[in-house]
Amino acid sequence: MDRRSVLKVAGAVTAAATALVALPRVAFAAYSDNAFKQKAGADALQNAFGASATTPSDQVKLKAPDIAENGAVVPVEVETDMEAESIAILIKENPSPLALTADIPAGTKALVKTRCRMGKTTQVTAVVKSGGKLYTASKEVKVTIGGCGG
Amino acid sequence: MKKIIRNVAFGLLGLSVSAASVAGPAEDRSAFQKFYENRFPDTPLEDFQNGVYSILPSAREQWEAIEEFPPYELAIERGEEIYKKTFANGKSLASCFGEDGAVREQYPHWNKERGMVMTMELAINECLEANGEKPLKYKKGAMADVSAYMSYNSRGQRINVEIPSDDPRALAAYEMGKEQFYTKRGQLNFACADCHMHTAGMMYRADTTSPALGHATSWPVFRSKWQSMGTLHRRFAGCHNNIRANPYKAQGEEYRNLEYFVSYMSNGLEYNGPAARK
Amino acid sequence: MSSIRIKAKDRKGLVDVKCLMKHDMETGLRKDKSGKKIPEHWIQDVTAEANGQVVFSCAFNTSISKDPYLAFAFAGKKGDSLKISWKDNTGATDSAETKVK
Amino acid sequence: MKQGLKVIALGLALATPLAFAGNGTTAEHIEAATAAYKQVAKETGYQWTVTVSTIKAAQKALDSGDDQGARKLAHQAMDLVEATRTQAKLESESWKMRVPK
Repeated sequence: MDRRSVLKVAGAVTAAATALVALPRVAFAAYSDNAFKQKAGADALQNAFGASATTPSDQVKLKAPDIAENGAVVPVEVETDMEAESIAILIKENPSPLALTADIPAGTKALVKTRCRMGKTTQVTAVVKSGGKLYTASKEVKVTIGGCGG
Repeated sequence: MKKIIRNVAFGLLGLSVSAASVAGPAEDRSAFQKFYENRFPDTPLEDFQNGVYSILPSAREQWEAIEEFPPYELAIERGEEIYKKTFANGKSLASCFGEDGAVREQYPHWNKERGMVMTMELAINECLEANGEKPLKYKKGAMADVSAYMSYNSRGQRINVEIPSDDPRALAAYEMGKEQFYTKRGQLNFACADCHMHTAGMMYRADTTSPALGHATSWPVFRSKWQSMGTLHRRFAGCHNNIRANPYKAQGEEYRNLEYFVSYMSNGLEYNGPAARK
Repeated sequence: MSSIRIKAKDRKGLVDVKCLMKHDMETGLRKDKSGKKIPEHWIQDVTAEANGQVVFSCAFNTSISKDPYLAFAFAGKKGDSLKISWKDNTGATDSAETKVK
Repeated sequence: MKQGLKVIALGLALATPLAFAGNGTTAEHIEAATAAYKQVAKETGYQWTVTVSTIKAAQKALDSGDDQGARKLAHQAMDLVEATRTQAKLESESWKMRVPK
């Protein structure tokens, strides 16, 4: 399914806006303080995606360790088979929770892998924007400090 | 933690079968490798070269994610540059170690003429100095980068350290390394063998200790903790610091002999450095 | 030499991209040896273009680790020209280009 | 854990005749601890970081005019040296029982 067809259901009122979105897009995932400096995840999502209501979904696949080997480099992977427009990663306990937003143009797989910093044990949430709605998967990553440092 | 220590103590009592060790290096090695095979029956011998990841599946997944694009690749690039750089006298490190420096399997080795253990890092500096260049610091930076380049080109070579029987000083160096490995040190009163043999795979505070079998295979290493590359002797020093023992000098006799012993114990495994560690 | 290393491989019509960008990603929370705060300095935007078309873009906070790693996949093929560029909060930019293998 | 170590250290210290009595200036006590540390390190190869830091702390206390505190630290350092010596002595034989057969 072409995910632009999803937009058609938005109706005539928003036809103009839909047309805009459907144009070949240029880097939608641009950084903005408005989203990335927010202290609350919901505010960050609102400013990044224009929505903050989220629905947990088992179609959102979040891969992150149960116990981080090192909080400075925690591998995180988000993937979904849904028709995704965007992906975001939230790290709840970090000073500003929104860590990453990615724009997924047509033809690009809804997948992103990166490595994140986590200051302490935290909930990590993967957000997938699909059809204008936000779907999530969350898990707790334990961050331990102090061991055989060296 | 206290309980662990107590358990260790019991374990040790059980082990003290006969006090005197009359066995030679070959017997030592086979008992050493047997120990880990019995301790970690699910880990194939080959896999011990992957350190703690050979026994800890949850950490292994994260390690594999890091290995998708390991941070040491940048070190290999830097190392190649240093390796190929022309000295003031027109030569380069390649004049000492060949075009690609794939000589990892030659180290550590016993140098009979000089009566000492030679390591790759020591040989790199001796090459530099013999050609009128400034030596590098042993623990990190350029030395770790060059070593990373040479180790990378040597991947797949087998560890085959020899203790020549025609030179009693070689055996003495091996014995010194062995004693280092098994003696308790520092205020915390730990031997290498306590954490990395008899309680390998158990938790010390937030960390699981790695098996010593395979300890010498994967250097130099990019440690997330360091956020940089480091050599084996940097890690030795870090471990000693952890147990509150004053570390010895990198490339001093103590650590070279310890490297000699630890490498010999891992004979048969592959050199697979550089590597990423937590 | 560019701060960006790219590996891009065609796997049956889907190009697997892995890249590592050398950058300190200072959070602004760390202090130097004299106790002075090190100012924040991080990559904000990353854009990937294949044959001139944007195929992936993302924005980072300082929660992304030092020397950021990024992997994604897009519909493409061997021989495509892939360009990845970043821009940090000081306005500095860098880019690298490679052919899909 | 810490307490356990303290007990061990105390035990070791008590089991060993203290190397020096209460005479002499504090500076001399610090010097004696330093010399003893170096001697044990040279003779046995056993050297503890805490001894070094305790000696440093003693010197610092002395420099700041805290004679009593400095003296106490110097004695602590000497106890640590004695514990190190005991460790070396015990270990010179007992390590063999850790070697797998």
